[in-house]
Amino acid sequence: MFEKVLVANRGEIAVRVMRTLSEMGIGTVAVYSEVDEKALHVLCADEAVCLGPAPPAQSYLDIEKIIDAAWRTKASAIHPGYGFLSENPRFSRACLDAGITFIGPPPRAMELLASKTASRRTMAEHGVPIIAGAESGNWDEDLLKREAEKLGFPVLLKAAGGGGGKGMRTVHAASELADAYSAAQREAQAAFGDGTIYMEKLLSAPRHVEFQVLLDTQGNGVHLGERECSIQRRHQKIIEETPCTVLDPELRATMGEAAVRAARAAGYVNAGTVEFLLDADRRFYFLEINARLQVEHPITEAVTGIDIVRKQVEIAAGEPLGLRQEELRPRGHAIECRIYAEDPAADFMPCPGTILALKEPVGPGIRVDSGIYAGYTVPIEYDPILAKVIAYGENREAARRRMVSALSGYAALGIKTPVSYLRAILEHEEFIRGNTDTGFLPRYFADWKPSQELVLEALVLAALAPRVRPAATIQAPSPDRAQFPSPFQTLGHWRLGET
Amino acid sequence: MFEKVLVANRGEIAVRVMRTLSEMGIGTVAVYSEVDEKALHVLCADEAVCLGPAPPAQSYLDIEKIIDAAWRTKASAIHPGYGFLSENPRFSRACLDAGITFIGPPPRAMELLASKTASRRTMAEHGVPIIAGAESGNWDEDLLKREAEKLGFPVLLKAAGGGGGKGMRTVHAASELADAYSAAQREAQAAFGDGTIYMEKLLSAPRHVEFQVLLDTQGNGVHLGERECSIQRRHQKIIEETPCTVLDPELRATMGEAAVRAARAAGYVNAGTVEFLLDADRRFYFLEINARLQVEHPITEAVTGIDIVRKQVEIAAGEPLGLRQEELRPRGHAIECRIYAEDPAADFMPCPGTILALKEPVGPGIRVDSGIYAGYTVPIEYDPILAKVIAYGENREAARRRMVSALSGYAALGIKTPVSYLRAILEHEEFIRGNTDTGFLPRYFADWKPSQELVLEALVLAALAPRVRPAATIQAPSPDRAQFPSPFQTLGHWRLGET
Amino acid sequence: MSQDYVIGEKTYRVRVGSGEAGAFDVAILERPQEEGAQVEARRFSARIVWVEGNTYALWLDGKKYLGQVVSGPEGDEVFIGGENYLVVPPQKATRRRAVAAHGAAKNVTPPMPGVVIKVLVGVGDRVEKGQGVIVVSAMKMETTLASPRSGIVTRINTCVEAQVKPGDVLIEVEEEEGAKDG
Amino acid sequence: MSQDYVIGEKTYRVRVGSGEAGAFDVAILERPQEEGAQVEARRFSARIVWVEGNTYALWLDGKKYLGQVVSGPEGDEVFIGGENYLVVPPQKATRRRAVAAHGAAKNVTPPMPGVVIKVLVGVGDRVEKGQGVIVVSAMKMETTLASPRSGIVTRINTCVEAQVKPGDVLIEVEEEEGAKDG
Repeated sequence: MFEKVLVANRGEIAVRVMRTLSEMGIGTVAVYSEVDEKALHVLCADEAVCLGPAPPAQSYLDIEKIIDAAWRTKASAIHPGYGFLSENPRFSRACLDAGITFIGPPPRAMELLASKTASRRTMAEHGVPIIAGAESGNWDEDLLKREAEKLGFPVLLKAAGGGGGKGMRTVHAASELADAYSAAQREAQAAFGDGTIYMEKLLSAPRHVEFQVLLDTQGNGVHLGERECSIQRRHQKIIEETPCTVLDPELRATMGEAAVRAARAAGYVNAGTVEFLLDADRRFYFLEINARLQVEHPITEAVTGIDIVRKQVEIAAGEPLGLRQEELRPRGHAIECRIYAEDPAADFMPCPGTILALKEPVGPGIRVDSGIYAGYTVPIEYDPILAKVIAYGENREAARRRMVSALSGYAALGIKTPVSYLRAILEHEEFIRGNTDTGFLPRYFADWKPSQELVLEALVLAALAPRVRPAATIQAPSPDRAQFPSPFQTLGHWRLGET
Repeated sequence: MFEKVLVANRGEIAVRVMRTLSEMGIGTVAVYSEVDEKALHVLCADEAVCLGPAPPAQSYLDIEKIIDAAWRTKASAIHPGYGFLSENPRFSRACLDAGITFIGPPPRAMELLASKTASRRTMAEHGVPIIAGAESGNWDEDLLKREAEKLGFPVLLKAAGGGGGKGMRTVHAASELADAYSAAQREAQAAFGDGTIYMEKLLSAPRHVEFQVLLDTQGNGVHLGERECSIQRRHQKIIEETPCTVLDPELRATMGEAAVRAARAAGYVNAGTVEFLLDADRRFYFLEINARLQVEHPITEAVTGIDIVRKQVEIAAGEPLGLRQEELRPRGHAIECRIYAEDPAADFMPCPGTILALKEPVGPGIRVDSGIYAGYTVPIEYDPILAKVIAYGENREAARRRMVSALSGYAALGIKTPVSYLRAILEHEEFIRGNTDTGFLPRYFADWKPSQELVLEALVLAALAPRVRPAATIQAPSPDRAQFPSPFQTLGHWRLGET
Repeated sequence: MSQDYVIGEKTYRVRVGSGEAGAFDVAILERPQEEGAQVEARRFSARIVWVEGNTYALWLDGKKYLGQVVSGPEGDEVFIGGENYLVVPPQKATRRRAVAAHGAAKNVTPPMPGVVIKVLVGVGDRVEKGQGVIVVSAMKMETTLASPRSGIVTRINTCVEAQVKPGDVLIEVEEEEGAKDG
Repeated sequence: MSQDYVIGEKTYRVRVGSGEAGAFDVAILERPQEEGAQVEARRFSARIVWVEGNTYALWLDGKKYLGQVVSGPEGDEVFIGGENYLVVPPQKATRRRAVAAHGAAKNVTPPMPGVVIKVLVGVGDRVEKGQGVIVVSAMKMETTLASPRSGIVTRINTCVEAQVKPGDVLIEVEEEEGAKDG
């Protein structure tokens, strides 16, 4: 097993990966940009190496600097997290060349999957159903228009180089094509260092259902069940759950088998996620394989009891999977809500800033994967994800109610978060019924505004708080009850005859 | 289902019960004594009723006041937690008479079980093996001596009226009998309102293995597997785990069946715990049934995925159990460590006081059931349990390492806790091997002292902290990075031509 | 004792008196600026306990809330009932409104800190109200800022890759002589 | 700049100087009271960052610690490496030692706050060193306090059900004339 692992990421996922590494007795190395000196992942690591200035290209995307940091700290493996270089085959190759284990799939599988277009083709060859679409290395306005009309509007422009909603645009009419293409292209270039765009027919309100797979170097492979990720805003997942309310054991087995087959077709090893769209007729289509740890992996951990990061590390170290499909019995229900730095009252504008106060929910069945703390300043340069709240329950309704309770107790002041929006979604009758698809938010929440029902109560609290707030809170809490004096205080007084 | 439930307890268990009630959409009523005005359970409840002065007899043990509080707040059921009135059949009867549902077993079963002596007899009649012992309502020095010599020293004096290590004394010689008896008698009287004492032969270093059972009003009953609670100091459990390292599926099934049979024999309904001693030859003996929620119930929740408090409430509301023994498959491993207010460097003396700073561990697989917060003053009047840390892992070693990590991050300043002691136990080679029995602590930890290895590091931290500590921490965190000014600040300046 | 606060668009006057047994008697009046139109919105019997840090327990007519209050640069940030509220003392509120009027209505200013990706217009260009004039990126998401009115671009105060923040006037648009916004 | 601290039984002198690149150069000397016997226990290159509240990140010769420091009535309470330490400035330490000597060696004082359950002796009784003289209960656990020396009980300053706390002298024991403790 590795003695020390460098985590080439930041925020909540770097913190979460380091937790498992520490529990495995493995030393942790953080890397960080100049604005992240006080970021939580730096404070959690055993060692930390500054990569350089804030822009990702000069820090978290700089392959050479990261390999160098691993060398200098004698880290024998690198965990890439999600985003940044996690799906970049050049990075994986660079690790290989430097004699450092990359905790993820082999470069060749990554090369295939990094191109969403090439992987589409491979899947089709292996009999995994795909959505009608078009590719080109030389898009121009004419070609965009021709292909879009062939597929029929609306169409989706997608980044060939990566997922997660970056570099993606829905287009409803030919007139919007050029603008949408250049925006998507720019975003893709910035996010993945690759501006290649492809086009797909937009399915009408499908469900987004993905399967977690694990494959080891010995040829063993299993799936850990599905995640339903249909609650998306602007192609960005915000609530995920498992199991999916419409999968029966038979469809689950069929899709799960297809997922493992898809991964094997790509020569995949380690943890990966096979994304499908599921239409109203329960037909499923391959979307892509996310060749990395997924943001929403904790809900699978909650229902399977398996630490996916630990499995990643073990697989990378050459250990056998030690899991058999027939023994895997996901249990109960888990939901994840993503907490972004965004303002739900102002069209979800990203809102960096300083967190003045923070109280994260706790309790049985509640897990919070967080990259923030009170006093932390959320920088403008990176992804707006701050934390994830995960709720487990014996069944969907228990998990849902637990999540509502948890969100009601999630207090972050000084920045904007979508917590009240998330809660409103969870309380929506169609969500309660399990009727979720990718059209859910546009359909029911297009005009949502925070209810702000307790304005007068907030006013009273603000008006009265200064009357009971102690003068210096941190140094000497002075509760209402008399404190017991320490021995020297009491006896000091007593001896001096003062009392 | 109930609309509102009163929780007749305090501390971490009251907080934990109220969490589930809230998640079930049930209103919560706290009761509290005058010193508990700012206790966490009061702050967590929807409503709170002050019972009176601090001494338990005038507050948490006052049946009339509690029934009255339920009436006044229109609570239709009472959850008693553990300790206090939880195993008091008079309380359960008083609830019944007042038309309030008692969330626990029926009074008749409680009456039987409240007497540890009567329940011993019932179990023997139903073929559940018991330990040799003696009872009397009129102990005197002579009788104590005669019975002890008949059994052979060492013997154990135990409170007939309750468990949890209160009113219990080990006696090695006839000369100690009288003092031990009167101390046990006084403690039992104070803790349970019943000073009756009985005597048992002391087994040599057995394991303490208990089974969680659930029985509904329709006659359904299951067990949720065992808990191994052998790590005890002065008959007080401090670390519990499940599964027990020496139980195989066959013995588990045998003991589990005996546990359900024992509960049925007592006419038991609701959640209960059947305690056994397991000797080195894998023979097991009935010890007692704890007719209430157990302190260590969270480890069973961790491996079964079942919320035991929810089940308690559902059963009390007359709902069927909805669980079948053959479908219950505990998974993984869970460990609980109890955090008491006590000083491990001074013979574990109870240490009430004000908590100056508190940081509880978080992370995947970690649960903390806590009754405290920074600034809270731990009163002298009640049980010293502050919190419980629960760690889940895929196997025992993963859970153990996760617990070590969690304890390393448990920071409570201003009071003394046994955290470093607990960590030392978890790191002991015999614990790692799973060789735990009730003699473990006396054998390996009699002379334990905190290692205090980082004295110089602590010194440097104390010396340097004032140099970087900001002047006013709470109101305006001033991180190293420049904050983004708010719109009005910037434009205000800009308009005035100041920048 | 009474004090004015602004939440959202509304101004409230809060009067705090002593109630029974250590409680406060709190009366809230809406829109106290127009003295004739004062409306008592609500009266509470309030009990408050400081718990720790920024956490307070508040009982209003017996109903309990666990909330947070912290002073921020724009006013008191309050968390209660699972939502955040910004409670602004009126002197701050006045400046805030002035800024909003100045910044939002007449010029192009980013709503959040970010980096300029693309400037879509040049000085002298005629733009329509709502027309996109500049693209700003924050936290890897792009936003196109629109001109708040029709007119002529008179000044561009930024350039590509510049870091900008709320209140910075990026592009100034002047009404054409003789023309009026709708 | 140097400052003395007491941890446990030992006194340390801490000298803080400026190191490279914003780091501190910290030297620790043991037992500085006896000037001739100063021993440099350790020298660290230290970097420290305040994180939030009482939390600090500390790098000592590159090794990182996340710790907590808070001022308590007896000194600085420090949490580092999973353990608590009490770091006492010497003026407080001196009083602490005096108290310990006074309270513990000559009289019976409870080690923790509690309630008196039973007084086992009366004024004028002869007691042996180590003999139980009073039973105190705290957090529902009983502790029997022993006489710190052999002698005669001269005074009982408490009674059953009284609340007592560390430093309170509950029972005074005088040596018999002519007798000496062993």
